[in-house]
Amino acid sequence: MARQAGELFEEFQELTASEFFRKNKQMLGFSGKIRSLTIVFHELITNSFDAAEEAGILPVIKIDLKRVDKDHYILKHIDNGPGIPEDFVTRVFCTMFAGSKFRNIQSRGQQGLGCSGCVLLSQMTTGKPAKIISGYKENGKLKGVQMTLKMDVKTNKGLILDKKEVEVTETGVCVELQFKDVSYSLSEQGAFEYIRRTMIANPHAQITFRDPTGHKYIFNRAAEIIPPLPKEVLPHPRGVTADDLIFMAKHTDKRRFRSLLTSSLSRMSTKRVNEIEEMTGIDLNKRPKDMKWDEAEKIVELFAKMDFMAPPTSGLIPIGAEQIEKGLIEILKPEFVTATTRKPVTYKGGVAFIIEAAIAYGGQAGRVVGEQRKAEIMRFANRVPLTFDQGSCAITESLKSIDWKRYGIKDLENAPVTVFVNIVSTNVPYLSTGKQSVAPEPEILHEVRQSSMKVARKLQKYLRAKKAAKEEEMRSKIFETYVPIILREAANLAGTSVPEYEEVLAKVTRRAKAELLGDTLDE
Amino acid sequence: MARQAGELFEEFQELTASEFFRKNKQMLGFSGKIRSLTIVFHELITNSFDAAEEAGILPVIKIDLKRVDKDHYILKHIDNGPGIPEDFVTRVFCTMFAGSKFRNIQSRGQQGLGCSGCVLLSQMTTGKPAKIISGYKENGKLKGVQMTLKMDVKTNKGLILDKKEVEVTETGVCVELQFKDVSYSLSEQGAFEYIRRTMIANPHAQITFRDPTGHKYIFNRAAEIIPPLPKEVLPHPRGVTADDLIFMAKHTDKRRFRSLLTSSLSRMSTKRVNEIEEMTGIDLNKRPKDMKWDEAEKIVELFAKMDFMAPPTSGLIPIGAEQIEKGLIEILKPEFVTATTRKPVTYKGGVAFIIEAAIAYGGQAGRVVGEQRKAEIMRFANRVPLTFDQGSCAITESLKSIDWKRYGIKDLENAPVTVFVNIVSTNVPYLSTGKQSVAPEPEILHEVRQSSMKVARKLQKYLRAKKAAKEEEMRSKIFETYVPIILREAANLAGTSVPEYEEVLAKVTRRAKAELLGDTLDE
Amino acid sequence: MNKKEIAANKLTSLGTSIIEDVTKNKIPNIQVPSRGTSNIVFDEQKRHYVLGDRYGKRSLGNVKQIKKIGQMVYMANFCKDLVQREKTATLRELYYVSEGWDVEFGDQQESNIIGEDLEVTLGMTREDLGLMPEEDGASVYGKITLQEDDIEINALRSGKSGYTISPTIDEVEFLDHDVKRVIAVETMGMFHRMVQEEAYKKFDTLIVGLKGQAARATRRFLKRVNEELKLPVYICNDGDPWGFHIAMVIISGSAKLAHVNHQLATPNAKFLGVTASDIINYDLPTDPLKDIDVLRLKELLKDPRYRDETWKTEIKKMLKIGKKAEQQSFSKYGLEYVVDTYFPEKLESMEN
Amino acid sequence: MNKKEIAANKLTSLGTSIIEDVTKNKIPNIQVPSRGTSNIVFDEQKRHYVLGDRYGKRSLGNVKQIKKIGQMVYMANFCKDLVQREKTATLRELYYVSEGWDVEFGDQQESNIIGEDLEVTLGMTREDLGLMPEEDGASVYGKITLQEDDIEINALRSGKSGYTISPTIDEVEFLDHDVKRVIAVETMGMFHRMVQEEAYKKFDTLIVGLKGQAARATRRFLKRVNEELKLPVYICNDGDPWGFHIAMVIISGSAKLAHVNHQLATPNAKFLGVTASDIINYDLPTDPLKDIDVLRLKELLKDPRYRDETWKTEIKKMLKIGKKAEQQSFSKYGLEYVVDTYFPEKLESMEN
Repeated sequence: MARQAGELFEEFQELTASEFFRKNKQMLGFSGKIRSLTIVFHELITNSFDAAEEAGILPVIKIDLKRVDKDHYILKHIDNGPGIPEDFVTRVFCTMFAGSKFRNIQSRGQQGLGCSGCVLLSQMTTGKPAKIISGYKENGKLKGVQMTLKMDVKTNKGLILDKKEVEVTETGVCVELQFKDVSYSLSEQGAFEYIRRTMIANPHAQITFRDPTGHKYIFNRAAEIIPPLPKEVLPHPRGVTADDLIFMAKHTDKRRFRSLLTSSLSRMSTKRVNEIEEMTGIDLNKRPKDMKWDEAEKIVELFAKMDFMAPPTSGLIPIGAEQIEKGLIEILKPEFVTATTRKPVTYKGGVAFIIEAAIAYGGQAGRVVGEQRKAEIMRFANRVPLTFDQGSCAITESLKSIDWKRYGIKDLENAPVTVFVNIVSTNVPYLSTGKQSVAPEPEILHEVRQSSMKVARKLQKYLRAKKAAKEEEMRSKIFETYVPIILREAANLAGTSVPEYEEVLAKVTRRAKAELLGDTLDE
Repeated sequence: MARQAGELFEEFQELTASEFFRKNKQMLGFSGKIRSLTIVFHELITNSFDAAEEAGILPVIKIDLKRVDKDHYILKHIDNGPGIPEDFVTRVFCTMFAGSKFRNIQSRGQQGLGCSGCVLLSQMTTGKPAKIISGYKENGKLKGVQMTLKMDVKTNKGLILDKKEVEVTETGVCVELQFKDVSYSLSEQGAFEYIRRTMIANPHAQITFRDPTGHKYIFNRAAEIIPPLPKEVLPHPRGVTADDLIFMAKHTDKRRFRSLLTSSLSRMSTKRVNEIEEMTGIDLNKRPKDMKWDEAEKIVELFAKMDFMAPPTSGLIPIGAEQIEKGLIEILKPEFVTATTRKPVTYKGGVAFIIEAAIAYGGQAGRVVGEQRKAEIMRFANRVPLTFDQGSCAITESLKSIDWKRYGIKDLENAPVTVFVNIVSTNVPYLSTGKQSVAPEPEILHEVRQSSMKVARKLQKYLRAKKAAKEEEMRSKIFETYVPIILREAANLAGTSVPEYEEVLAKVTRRAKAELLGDTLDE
Repeated sequence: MNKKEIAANKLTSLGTSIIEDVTKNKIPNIQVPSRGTSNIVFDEQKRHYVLGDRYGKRSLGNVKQIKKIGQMVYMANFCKDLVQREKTATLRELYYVSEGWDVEFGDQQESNIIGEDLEVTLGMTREDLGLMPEEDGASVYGKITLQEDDIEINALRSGKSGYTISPTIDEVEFLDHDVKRVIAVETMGMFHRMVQEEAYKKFDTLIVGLKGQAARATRRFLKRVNEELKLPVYICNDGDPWGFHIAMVIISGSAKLAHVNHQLATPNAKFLGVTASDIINYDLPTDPLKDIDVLRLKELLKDPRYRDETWKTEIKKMLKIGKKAEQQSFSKYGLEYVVDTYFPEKLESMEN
Repeated sequence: MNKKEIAANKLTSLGTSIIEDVTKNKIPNIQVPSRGTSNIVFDEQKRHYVLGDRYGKRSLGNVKQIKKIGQMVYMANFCKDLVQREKTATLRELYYVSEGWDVEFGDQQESNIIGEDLEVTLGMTREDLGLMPEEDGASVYGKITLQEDDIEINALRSGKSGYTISPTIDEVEFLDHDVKRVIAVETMGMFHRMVQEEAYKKFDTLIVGLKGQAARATRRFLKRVNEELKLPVYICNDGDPWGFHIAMVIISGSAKLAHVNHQLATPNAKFLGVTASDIINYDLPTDPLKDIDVLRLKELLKDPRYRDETWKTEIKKMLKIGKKAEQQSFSKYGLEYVVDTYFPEKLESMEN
């Protein structure tokens, strides 16, 4: 018997974000024991870095991972950032979709899911509350608060189980969480490698990590400069969709569409606005709320045809070649290292990005497989290591397209080489939900290629010089060995005695040296 | 200069689910033009099926896809389900995380993101509102309402632009949406193949599809039986985590933990509860809210050690072998088809599932590559086609592990064969966010293997019988040809004349036939 | 009865038995001795492989066997004709001749196998049946006189490349000789070296250039000089598993030809070198053993033909040093060294 | 001056020129004619490939060339010693001899190349320098008498496999013959068929069994019988691109040996068959052309040696029918057919 609609909708309900992600934790990256723990490290470390840098502090992080039982760990993560004001603590750690990073700004984390996701995972697997200590300054006065928190998934809010003021000696946040169903691993996808790579891309930071065996790793600061704070930049006209314009129009406080355009988009002068008005015939003196979709679409179509200056790049802060080299030297102690930072360019016509590449050779560069050192590729986006989905990533694809033989590396796979690539952008085009691989935009592929080839050429120069020194030594030896033998045999053949040959020998040795300084190395 | 925490938190804000997914649409499966459109078809069709079946109606769907411009389409989707009461229309289409499918029930869709996701995509790419007509019965009276809706992402609610009562002739919902940045394709991942496969797994449905060229495909109903409605089943003790118990305890209206356990879990008798009380020493007469995590963990650990009956399987409704065969015959017109439905079993100790497998040979089975028909694998979960991530799926893995040569198929890849596998469960273990591949649980691999080998054996029997008929004919010909020749040559060799040999010829022909009926076919 | 008459009779009897069966209304069948590995056994007495006594029955009433019977009978007719006309044909020619038959061969391989079936069924060699291999035999140089048909041949006066053993060696008669031994060498390079250095004079020897694996005619020749002329036969090959095995096939026959080894094996022939000990003692230039060499040496260790202690020691020694050497590597010490030093030393040690 | 004196003098001059340069304080160098493809040209007059006049300079002052000079000088000394002592050595022996030298060869290939360098630099063949190939030449049967050193050899009385052309064929003298022509065949199967069917009598011919691609000694022999004895030479091979090419290398020489083709090529030799037309006319059993055959035939079409219209027609015809056939496939019509019918018909058409 057919049932009526009303009956069927008796069970209709609405979930909170927390409830939703409780049922879908894999959407937060929590899938697999090793990956889950790496994601936790990632969320906490990037939050600490972003916070410290925003506050103008050189980041110092202490991490302590204790093993309680198989797949069961206690993680203590302490930073020296500006801390979190008491009122915001529950929201940062217990409300999903809450955060301060929803602007058009280059930052490491970006979803408002990081800290609260970690708390959710902890609570789901152990039932244990989160322990937070926040030291922060209010009106110049140092305050400290300690809280024990649970997440109420039904409401997507924090429950304070316990709260007290505590004395702190400096600002910063200490987070203590317990996890089950996670696993600490030394593999390329594991937490340790994540820290190591993080330190290469963030040589201004310092991390002390005590691993589950009790061993303490100290990753020292290799550079004393705090990276400049990236500025929020207005979106470039080429980077917006009609939906974005409508969304801006709806939530602006500007009175006219004209002023909305100039104030919300970069490179948008009054002259440009007048041109738009003229060419589209739309009255831009309208109130933003009256903007129709068709009109927004017309404007966006026009954007694609107009010439704009490239987007401002003040929002992009690369690590810088010198800093990258310092990071690589500190961590890999290589025989040779070189880095380069490209000029900013754009993809999709309006999104600015910078590619940085480096190459390290010898020492501890490359990864150890069996008894050999093989090449490794380290991918980063805004200084954050990308550890999964290597195969589909634009960075990998681009590096594979390079003919490494041309740069004196016969077989990239088997060379003791670490190739480093970092993409800097307010809007890195990720391929998938996990944000672990970069989409193959042609401009990105091009920039990765160019920058890698540049560092490869420098490596080649180094390897050549090394080889040439060896070669010269070998050459004079060859002449000194063979000339007497040949003349002895030739004399035997001719049936005569061996003539004086000092002068001829000197001649050929001299000539060979001259040759070497030319370009005879290309065999 | 270091900044204080308070300053930094001035920009702290909270997003709604709609705002969040507006920025992360790939998390809804909307990545790539072809895939995006297939996901839209998927969401709308599964919603229509679920609704019609819940209401006890044989599903009839009409889909009309018009091309407006390159990558720009208008989709009209009409079903004959029970309709949506006026009050719920905006929530179904404009509120994310809202739905009626959050129970432990076997259903096709399940996230409360389907319809609202489609509306979000439409709005984001075209700015156009959704047009909905809902016909539904209220107190036995047929009512019709037409609405034009927009989604307010800032509030995660619908905005009604226009609403009026309309006359309808039957219940059902008509959705009209526009999309840009999507693309209609005939490939294996495209919308058309999605419909075709859907029809195989849902032979009780009827779909009429007008494609962008105006061609009208009518997929007829092959079976008149509405699948029985799956019942909601209580979770099995082996399938719950400590977090689940705590969550239940928090949101129950039971007064004691004891009664919570018996009423919320299946196979949980009073006797079992007493055992639990005795063995854990926990007072189960406590109020649920007083349950501690440690206690919940202890109970869950005990669950793993206790013997429970397998979970009830009344919640699992397979398609049924006969229905699958009808579906395959209707769509593929094969030379031979056979299907099987396995008995329910469990994975991870507590989650029940059923595997169904079928094989179709000849006719339009297999996919056409160049001029040849090659094998194809059709994967389904609860009757829904899985079209992406084939490589990593347990179904594919299991099928590849079978030695098809043993079943008379020398080279599976190049045989005109369609292999069909459907997994039925309240809780299909997907591998990734996209819900496109099944995790390789050992029990699932086993069941897929067993069921596929069963249908393969039936196919083998068919192919053998076909071959045997040919063989018999060939054999008697061989004797009739060779015996006279051999005797002529032998007589020549012996230097005698050829003797009468009719009787010997009759003898060997007779004997060969007898042999054939034995087991001499295995060469 | 001479060989020809025996062959003709045996061939005829194959036809007779079939016709008789039919006359008695029995389904005819042919018993073909099995050539499967399990029916090939090493005969310690005879010191070579022989066929065991297992048979396969090939019945006219079996759909898979009937075609093969047809092919055998056809081939028997062809061979009978050859024998009667005192002709020979190569296996390749036979294959083309079969084009005109009412039973076809799929390929040369198939017709070769039926040829072997006929050999074992009748207990005759293919040469007895008029079927000749394509390949010529070895080159022979030295003081021996042979007669082919009505022609006398002196192997010292046939040119520097010597007398070539023809496939029909069984029809050759040994008239006279003036040698004390026979030395067979693997390569023609070594053969010419020995001719040039007059080894035939120095050692009163025939020089036989095997050209790699010895042809059937060569093996027959060596057996005949050993048994008819009572000459000791020495074999000198490359010092590697393949050289060892070329010698061993001459000495103890091959498993594949178990049914004719009694006509081919020369159990008294001796392996002179190059041994692993030679490699060490003469400090020869070597190549490292390849994986396949090591594998082959290990196989030899399990082979009953190498059960002799000396062989086992040499094989193990080669595995231990991991090296192999060619015959011609003695040139390291000059072209004449092999004839002036190596052969005298080795012959001395083997004959005393 | 005889060949030996010429060789010794040329070898000596190589040493002299180096020593003289040094005495004048010049850096010595050797001019080696280039054997690169661009320096190999087809000489329409001589009707075979010759080397062009491009040279490479090998200087004592070049680090990459000095070792090769050393190897050449060492090898020249070794050859001079061979020539003076009237000995020969195989390339393999030379390689092992070089173990004792102060300049090493990496492998046999490297020493072979230096050998060729020496040949072209001095304008002598390797045989002139005492270096012999490993391989023996073809078998010869028929009425011809030769003298090797002081031994007379009659190729009709050397056994059924005939006289084997030795690598030192240049030192052989032709004493007497009673034939009108020479027929060379690719396989020993066909050779024995012709001996058996007495083709040497029927056609007054020498029968030469090439054993596949003709050895240098064989090519030298054919050239000499053609030029010294004025005998027409016919070549009968398998009807496929490889058979064609075996014939062509005899007729017009190979590119690889451009520097010695004047001593090896027999431009007057004629290809008798098996042609594509034969395949059609005699309805021979065939195999389909494989991809590699088709490729090879197309290469031949571009080869200047096949510029002759007859060749072009036959190659195109074979491509068109897509089939190839072996010599022995005439057996389809009986063993004797090839001698009784095919050869007479073909010789008739070619000689008239």
